Amino acid sequence: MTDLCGIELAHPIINASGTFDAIAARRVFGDALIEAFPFAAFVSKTVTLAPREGNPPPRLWETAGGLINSIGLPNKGLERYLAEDLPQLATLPVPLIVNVMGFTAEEVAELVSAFAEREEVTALELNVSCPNVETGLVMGADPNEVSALLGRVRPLTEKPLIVKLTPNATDVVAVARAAQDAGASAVSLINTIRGMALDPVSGRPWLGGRTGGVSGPAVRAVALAQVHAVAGGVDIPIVAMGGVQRGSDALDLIRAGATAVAVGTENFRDPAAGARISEELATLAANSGLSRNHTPLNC
Amino acid sequence: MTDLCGIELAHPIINASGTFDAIAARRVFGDALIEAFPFAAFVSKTVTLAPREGNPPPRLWETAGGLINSIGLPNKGLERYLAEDLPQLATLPVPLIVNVMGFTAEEVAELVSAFAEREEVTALELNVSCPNVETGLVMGADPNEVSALLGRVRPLTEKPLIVKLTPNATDVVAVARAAQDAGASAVSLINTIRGMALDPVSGRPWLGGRTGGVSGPAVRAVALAQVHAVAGGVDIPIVAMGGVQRGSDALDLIRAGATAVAVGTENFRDPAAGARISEELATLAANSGLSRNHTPLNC
Amino acid sequence: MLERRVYGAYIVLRCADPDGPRPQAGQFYMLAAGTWGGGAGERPFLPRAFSVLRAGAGHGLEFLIEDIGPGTHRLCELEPGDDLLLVGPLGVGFTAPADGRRPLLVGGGVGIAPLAIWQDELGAAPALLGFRDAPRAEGARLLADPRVSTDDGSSGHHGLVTDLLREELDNDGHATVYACGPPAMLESVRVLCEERGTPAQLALESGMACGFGACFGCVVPTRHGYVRLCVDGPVLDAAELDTALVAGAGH
Amino acid sequence: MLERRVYGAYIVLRCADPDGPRPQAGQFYMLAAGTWGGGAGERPFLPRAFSVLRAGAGHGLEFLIEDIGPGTHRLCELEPGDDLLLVGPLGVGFTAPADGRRPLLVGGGVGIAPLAIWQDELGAAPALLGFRDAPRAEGARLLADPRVSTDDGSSGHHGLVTDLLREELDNDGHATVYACGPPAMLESVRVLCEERGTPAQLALESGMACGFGACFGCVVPTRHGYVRLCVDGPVLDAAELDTALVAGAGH
Ligand SMILES: Cc1cc2nc3c(=O)[nH]c(=O)nc-3n(C[C@H](O)[C@H](O)[C@H](O)COP(=O)(O)OP(=O)(O)OC[C@H]3O[C@@H](n4cnc5c(N)ncnc54)[C@H](O)[C@@H]3O)c2cc1C
Ligand SMILES: Cc1cc2nc3c(=O)[nH]c(=O)nc-3n(C[C@H](O)[C@H](O)[C@H](O)COP(=O)(O)OP(=O)(O)OC[C@H]3O[C@@H](n4cnc5c(N)ncnc54)[C@H](O)[C@@H]3O)c2cc1C
Ligand SMILES: Cc1cc2nc3c(=O)[nH]c(=O)nc-3n(C[C@H](O)[C@H](O)[C@H](O)COP(=O)(O)O)c2cc1C
Ligand SMILES: Cc1cc2nc3c(=O)[nH]c(=O)nc-3n(C[C@H](O)[C@H](O)[C@H](O)COP(=O)(O)O)c2cc1C
Ligand code: FES
Ligand code: FES
Repeated sequence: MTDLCGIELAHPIINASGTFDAIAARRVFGDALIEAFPFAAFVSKTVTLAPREGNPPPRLWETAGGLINSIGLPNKGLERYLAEDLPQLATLPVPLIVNVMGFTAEEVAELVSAFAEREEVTALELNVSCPNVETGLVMGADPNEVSALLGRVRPLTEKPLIVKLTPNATDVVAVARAAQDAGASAVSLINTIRGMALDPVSGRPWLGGRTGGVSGPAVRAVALAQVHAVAGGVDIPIVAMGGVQRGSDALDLIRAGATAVAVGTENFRDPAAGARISEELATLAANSGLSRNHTPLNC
Repeated sequence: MTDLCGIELAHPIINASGTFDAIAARRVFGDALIEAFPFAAFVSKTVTLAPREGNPPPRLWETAGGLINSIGLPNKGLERYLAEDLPQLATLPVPLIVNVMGFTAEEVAELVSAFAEREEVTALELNVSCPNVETGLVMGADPNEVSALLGRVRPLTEKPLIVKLTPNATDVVAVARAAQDAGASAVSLINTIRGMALDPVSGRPWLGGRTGGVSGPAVRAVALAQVHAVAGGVDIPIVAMGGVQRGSDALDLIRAGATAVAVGTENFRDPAAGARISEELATLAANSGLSRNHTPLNC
Repeated sequence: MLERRVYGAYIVLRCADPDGPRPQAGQFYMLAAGTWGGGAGERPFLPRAFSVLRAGAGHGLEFLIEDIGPGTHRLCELEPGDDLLLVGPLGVGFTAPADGRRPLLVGGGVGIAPLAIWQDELGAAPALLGFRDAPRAEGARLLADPRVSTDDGSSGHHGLVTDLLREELDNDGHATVYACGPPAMLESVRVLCEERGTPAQLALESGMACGFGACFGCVVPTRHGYVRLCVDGPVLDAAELDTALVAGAGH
Repeated sequence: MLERRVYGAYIVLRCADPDGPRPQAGQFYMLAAGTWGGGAGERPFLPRAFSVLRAGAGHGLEFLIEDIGPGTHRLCELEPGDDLLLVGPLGVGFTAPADGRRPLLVGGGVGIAPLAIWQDELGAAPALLGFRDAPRAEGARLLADPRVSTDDGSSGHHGLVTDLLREELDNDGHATVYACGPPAMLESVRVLCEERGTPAQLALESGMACGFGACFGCVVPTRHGYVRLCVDGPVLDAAELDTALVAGAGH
């Protein structure tokens, strides 16, 4: 049993937001996949107030040991998400963490209030990797933005609030500390790193969104460094992610200070990655004498 | 002929600082390598005022499509560099760009003044990816630090000053603009991205320096995004680097706005990479109708 | 991997999938070789999507592959006995013609793959297959008595496969068209059929990372917004499309 | 790649290097297979360093490889005809004994490789070879009449190769020791020789990215500071070392 700021997880491996669609996966692989669900909790793709079509294609570019995506957060919007998706996700055998994003603190507040009432929802993850349209600053790159945001939304719910940090910041630790001081229950990192690709033929940006976010093994070492640094700067639990492919990658992040580890891009290569990685981790943890509620090596 | 802020280059491909030692390479591969020198200019490893042993080993960790290094800028220090290395490097058939770093503006000023007098030196590259011990801020991550530094050293020489930017910053474009406004002749990017690895056995940091810098194909997409963004924000020329393995990677960076392209980690896999890449680039440029003094596609 | 056969410019891979479900015509699999990565630009990293060419009880699965980049190159190099990782069958395939219409198969290049298994299931169905040149036209041997066209005239009709389609539809328009091929070809098929009110099912292509609806990367525009081609396609009803020209698809 | 031979737990690769210079004993090459990358953790990416096992005019180059990770694993899988990329010969090798001292070769595990070519060049030279177990001890066949020890006693002397070295030095101390093997073994060899004032040349190991002095990643501590093992080694005079225990070396 892993305790993530009050969320009880059967094991430390969950999915990264936007990299696994439990509803689509059930359609494709059947109920078997849902019953033996590969993750200890299900994290939704980012939900916004209004519906979003997402970015024009192409949305993907494969890079060395990784992927650039410019998906653009397509989603049904809060209303249809509550009506259509939530009931289906409530049938999952694991806790549900809903990831939300707003372009103003008020938008985030509306989203948080709406999910605060739904007991199908165990916790909320705040995606702050977007510009605040009022200040123009990327919320997650600025400690003051994050404090202000949490000051507004923290009072709205008792549920755990997990703040998802962006790696595209000079001082991620300062942002994490600001989140903790403003009442965040946990932080999660890393989100994707800004990247770009050009069409080999035209020389113009390949992605419909022009730039995108890099994920996968290519970012693993960067994620480990940021998780290690943040673990040294905050006392709240950390959900670590970034390039996790194997139990040993998850073990590294736990040793660096993470309580739970999320799998993202690897799901695309192996729909059962979550289950495989949690088994590999269990074996490694047993051998390396890493106990369930361990204190990370003080390195 | 490529004109890089007054430096005449036979082709756009140079080496990235710290990834090719022309003196050692001559010892290993003989004069042939020097005569058919793989690069259009030679960029030295970072020189500091005092000699440095560098970080304790291990200094390397291989990652997916890349490398983490914590070399720690070992070098002989200014005095012995001038006496022992400069005379040998002066015999190279290409322009010499000396990369320097100081822990205070005064240290950088001393280095710049010393090389200003030596006509073997064509230009200087300022490595600002280190903390200013007086302010505690990483010089290259803070526009004000960069302005102050250039304010101090720009008057000391007529030689081109190339400011090497760090990618570990929230707003690299703002730093680049500050460098331009304070008189930088060009900017170069990207330096390595902060990363980390743990010893699989002990779980402690693998690298003697604990953290290191990620380079190689793993950072290519991040480099392209930052080069493209900086090209949109400054008018001075850009030396682009980050994961360049092939002519097509160099072409991408040129299309994104670079005047010259530096090859780093790929030199380790192929000592002749510079020559190979410049040939591949010439062929591609011919076919893609990219002229020598082209204006980058305005994308 | 059980067998590797060469058809001119194309490779056919046959592999075992003992306990996998039998795929439907038009469905696809995500494939990766046991040794993946380390090709041009340190790719491939993600698996690649391939339509089922043929599937038979005990016979295994067949795929038709054209070497156009690091992923297909690695797959084309595989030898019998090498590991091949596959996820599938995935997506929505073809559906049978309605109200007595005759099926008409129209394929371009490597896009003939899903038409072969569809022809097997339909029994006899006329196939019009277009290729760039003679080496590629050898792929036509994979279907029963096809009419062939090549862009360079080196084999069969000199011109586009849509010339043949126009002929066929002028002779007898009471047909349902099943088409797969490069975006430009699919778009002219779509327009031809739209003009004549002929129903058409188009097997499209787009860049995919996962193949099972997880990444939202494979979307194509339809009359009711973007749809994920991997779960809502790859076969789409032409009536749902304003265009078959998918950004980033083809090569 | 010309030939692949198995010696218990080790693989010997023989490859052609027609126009390459003849390597000296103790020198090494950076090797990479034609298909690199895509192994565990999406590695290997960089080439790997390997001592020359044997080199003969027209005979090509031989390397002895133990599969301990993604790079060596890939190399151990190579078949004759596969591509092998090599850079070398690199580094500084062994130098002949001075003032009539007899050469004594001491090897541990895969570290016996540079001793084989050195024995060829010296003509006869006694070789003391230590291995973990019998399968690895089969590597001893690569040298002429060696004395063997195994940690588990399954072959030869039950114990450490340094037991054999102590014996030999007690019999006749007028020797120069040439040693290559795991850090712990090299360190006991260093101490043994230091105690007796016996000159020793140690072929060390450290993680390398380039092999030709470009990255400064392979440094080992000596009495006069860090030296790049790839250009100032891999063979170092024991007298220059306070320790042969190199951080990060071995496995
Ligand atoms: C449903 C479906 C079924 C298919 N069926 C078949 C089939 O039966 N047979 C067959 O041969 N092919 C089929 N394809 C196409 C096949 O999946 C692609 O040819 C394959 O993915 C190409 O991979 P590659 O690495 O060889 O080439 P890539 O290098 O990936 O190039 C393929 C195209 O992708 C773009 N591209 C180039 N570089 C990148 C990059 N770094 N990241 C992303 N895109 C890039 C370019 O437009 C290029 O032309 C199908 C595709 C789909 C979606
Ligand atoms: C001069 C020299 C000569 C050599 N001669 C021989 C020889 O003749 N025969 C032979 O078999 N070997 C030889 N070696 C050792 C050989 O180079 C290594 O075994 C090889 O590089 C291991 O690569 P790998 O990918 O198989 O294993 P790796 O996974 O690289 O593991 C090798 C060791 O490196 C460390 N390591 C683990 N992961 C990483 C990582 N991601 N990045 C960096 N380090 C890591 C660990 O300590 C591990 O035990 C020599 C080495 C040197 C320097
Ligand atoms: C295709 C794709 C879509 C993603 N969508 C979201 C999203 O909607 N919300 C979010 O917070 N993060 C999103 N992410 C980021 C991931 O949750 C994760 O932070 C990142 O991919 C790093 O993990 P990985 O390297 O294991 O993929 C997405 C990542 C990918 C690759
Ligand atoms: C081993 C190593 C040593 C480096 N040393 C320096 C250095 O001394 N000074 C510097 O400015 N950059 C240094 N760099 C950074 C490179 O110059 C370059 O900015 C970076 O590696 C990105 O390019 P690449 O991906 O092609 O390697 C070093 C990089 C590596 C890998
Ligand atoms: S390929 Fe991932 S959603 Fe379709
Ligand atoms: S391995 Fe690069 S300097 Fe020695």
